[in-house]
Amino acid sequence: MMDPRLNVINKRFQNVKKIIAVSGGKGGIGKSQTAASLALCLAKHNYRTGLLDLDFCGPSTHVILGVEGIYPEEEKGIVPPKFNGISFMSITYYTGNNPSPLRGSEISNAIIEILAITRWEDLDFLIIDMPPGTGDPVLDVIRLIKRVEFLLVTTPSRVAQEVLKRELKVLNELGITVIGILENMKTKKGSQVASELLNLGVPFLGSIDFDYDLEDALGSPAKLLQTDFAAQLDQIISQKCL
Amino acid sequence: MMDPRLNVINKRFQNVKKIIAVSGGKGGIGKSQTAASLALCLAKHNYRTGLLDLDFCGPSTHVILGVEGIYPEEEKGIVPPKFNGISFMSITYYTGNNPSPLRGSEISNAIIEILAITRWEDLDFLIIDMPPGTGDPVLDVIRLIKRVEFLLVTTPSRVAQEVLKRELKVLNELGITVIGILENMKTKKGSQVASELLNLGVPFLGSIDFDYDLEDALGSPAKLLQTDFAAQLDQIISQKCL
Amino acid sequence: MHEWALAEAVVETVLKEAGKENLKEIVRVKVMVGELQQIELDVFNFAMENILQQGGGALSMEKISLEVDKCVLRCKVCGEDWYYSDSLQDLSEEDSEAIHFVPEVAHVYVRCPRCGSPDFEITSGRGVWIDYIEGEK
Amino acid sequence: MHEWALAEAVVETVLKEAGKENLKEIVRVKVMVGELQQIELDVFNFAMENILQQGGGALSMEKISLEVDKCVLRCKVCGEDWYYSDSLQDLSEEDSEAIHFVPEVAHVYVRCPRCGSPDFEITSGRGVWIDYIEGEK
Ligand SMILES: Nc1ncnc2c1ncn2[C@@H]1O[C@H](COP(=O)(O)OP(=O)(O)O)[C@@H](O)[C@H]1O
Ligand SMILES: Nc1ncnc2c1ncn2[C@@H]1O[C@H](COP(=O)(O)OP(=O)(O)O)[C@@H](O)[C@H]1O
Ligand SMILES: [Mg+2]
Ligand SMILES: [Mg+2]
Ligand SMILES: [Mg+2]
Ligand SMILES: [Mg+2]
Ligand code: NI
Ligand code: NI
Ligand SMILES: [Zn+2]
Ligand SMILES: [Zn+2]
Repeated sequence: MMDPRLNVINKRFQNVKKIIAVSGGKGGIGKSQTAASLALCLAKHNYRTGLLDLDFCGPSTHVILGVEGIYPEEEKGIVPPKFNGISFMSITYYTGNNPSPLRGSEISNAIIEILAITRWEDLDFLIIDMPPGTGDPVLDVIRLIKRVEFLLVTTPSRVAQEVLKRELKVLNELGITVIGILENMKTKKGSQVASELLNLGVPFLGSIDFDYDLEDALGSPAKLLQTDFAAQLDQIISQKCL
Repeated sequence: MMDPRLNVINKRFQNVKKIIAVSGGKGGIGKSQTAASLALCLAKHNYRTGLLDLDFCGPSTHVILGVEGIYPEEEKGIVPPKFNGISFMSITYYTGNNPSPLRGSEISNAIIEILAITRWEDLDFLIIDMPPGTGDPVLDVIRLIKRVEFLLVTTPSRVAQEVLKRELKVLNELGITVIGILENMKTKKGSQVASELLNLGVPFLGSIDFDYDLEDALGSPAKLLQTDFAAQLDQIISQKCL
Repeated sequence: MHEWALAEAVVETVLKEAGKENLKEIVRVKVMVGELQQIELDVFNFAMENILQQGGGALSMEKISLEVDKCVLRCKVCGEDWYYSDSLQDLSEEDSEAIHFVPEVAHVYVRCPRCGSPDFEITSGRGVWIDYIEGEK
Repeated sequence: MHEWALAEAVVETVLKEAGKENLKEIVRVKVMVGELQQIELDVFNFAMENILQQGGGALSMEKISLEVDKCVLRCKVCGEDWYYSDSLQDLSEEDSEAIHFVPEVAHVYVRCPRCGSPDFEITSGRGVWIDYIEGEK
């Protein structure tokens, strides 16, 4: 019993230059906000950009970006439709706003299916929004997408950092490239994260402040690009990633 | 091939009066903070209280409470040790601070094992800290712990509320008791959540403000009990749950 | 026609495995198609034929036999077993199309006929897989 | 002695199943004990004996046979199969005790000997289960 899907996944990414999974162990630290905003910033800089939401239990990037009324085309597979210049793929095309109470092995199976049938066009960047945790999705992305690199998000909270350290240990052990760590939702001066992370041997990319006006920009790409969040993110990635 | 563990789980809870799972779909909304603080408040009111951390991928309640140096006793099973009067059970007794990269089916298996071997003493309340999502842990708790009730947490964020609604749909469909919804991390006046939820037929329990001093109290039960967070939570549960 | 993507996966896998096993000739390949995904066999065959024409090496259409695997679901809460085909009549065309693309989406639209739970296993009839490859060395 | 909790589960399950099947007599029960959990068979037997003395009904110790199931692990990344017993020598006593309580914790302490991944399946030898119950109606 061979699963043929596993043999085409890397082919599906052959026209994608860089694949970045936005992760970080804990939930609610701004992974989806970062992934969605990163995709918007890259598209603004005229990079050909894709965004793949792999948080099948709590998909969020379609809410953050305000994606509605588009649907993939069938063309020797599935071609992600464009939204604001971004090739956007999400399980919500198939679940609508209904809950998808999937067990881990089923999430794994659904991820394999989506990776095997989605035909990404030529892309400079594919951003993957990861769910919290180091469960099936993280293990599958590592196992199945050979060239994936991780961008890790955390907050100044001790709770978030403890979870981050756990994920980092796994990634290091497996030899996965970690682009660096982004501190999000800073409310106080100075960065506890930067010093904490010095001993972990991972680049610290920079900090993004808690943005009290961010909520009002949700659902509108134009407004999102004008937030302080996006401005700070854009500066960090322009200096450190592009 | 019969799994004998499934037949003793409900027996393990026979001396527990009320079982409350703190959940809410999304991560980072304060589920663990609420579960840990709720347990502290109940213990302070002299209720016999247990706390079970079922977030095996990102366990947090031991960090929030500052649990260290205790270990379960073996006595016809596992007896959770007491911490500040709370019978406390967490996978971290067995994983330490190491990452536990478990797939969903393994998380499910580990949850069944812990439920089958843990002998809770007489308790008025057992609080369960749930991981984000409606994956294996939520499905197993519903399937295996017959009397469980859900306390749902959300934040004012639209993203969190979308995920909450998905979880609520599943719980309603399955006829699970939902004690109510708690709005956490409020930074603006008025509650968007209360009005949003009116049409969902679930009690709105109240709001807890964003507490800028909460982080400094982490790791100390005495300090946690003195935070605004705990004061607001205590008032809400005293009025609506006790 | 997203069947193409799966057909491509099947062809690539057969050729890769035949290479690994040093098969000089492929005699027979059995491909199973889970009922849950409602793959159109004509479309799937057409896709494989086209892909093979672009370079199937040792593989040609008459070597391949397709078989549909009946889809059975089992409730994890109450233990009930049932056929997906019995649930199918309650699904809108849109819902069953979603399941066609990502079979696990069944958990969104299908419920246990006995207890109403969405927490069921797909015991058989999920996806497309290769049952066996017969060949000569 | 947490074996007691598992022994209790086994006894309860056998009695419940025998009741369901209307068995007048239980002839033989085969209990499998996965090697991964390193259950002490003496302790486990002692626990079952004690529990049965408190009311085992149709079940008594001489009807029960225990068998240890060798634990095999399979890497999901590179496909390697290996025995847990070969990994055991690299584990501290503390680590293998943790696995004794919650077998899945193996993913924290055990790695694939070929590629170093913690992403493996426990193909056999996990936990305690009832293989079969023979009885007369
Ligand atoms: N720097 C920030 N300032 C204010 N709100 C933020 C910030 N980063 C993220 N958020 C908000 O916090 C919530 C959780 O972020 P999200 O990206 O969904 O987290 P995750 O994907 O890690 O679960 C969202 O409502 C998001 O808009
Ligand atoms: N009302 C609040 N004000 C400030 N910080 C909070 C509040 N509620 C929770 N937090 C903090 O937010 C972070 C995430 O909370 P946590 O309980 O771990 O979320 P979850 O369990 O839902 O993932 C923690 O650092 C926690 O201390
Ligand atoms: Mg997210
Ligand atoms: Mg938590
Ligand atoms: Mg529909
Ligand atoms: Mg150790
Ligand atoms: Ni199709
Ligand atoms: Ni023991
Ligand atoms: Zn059922
Ligand atoms: Zn390996």
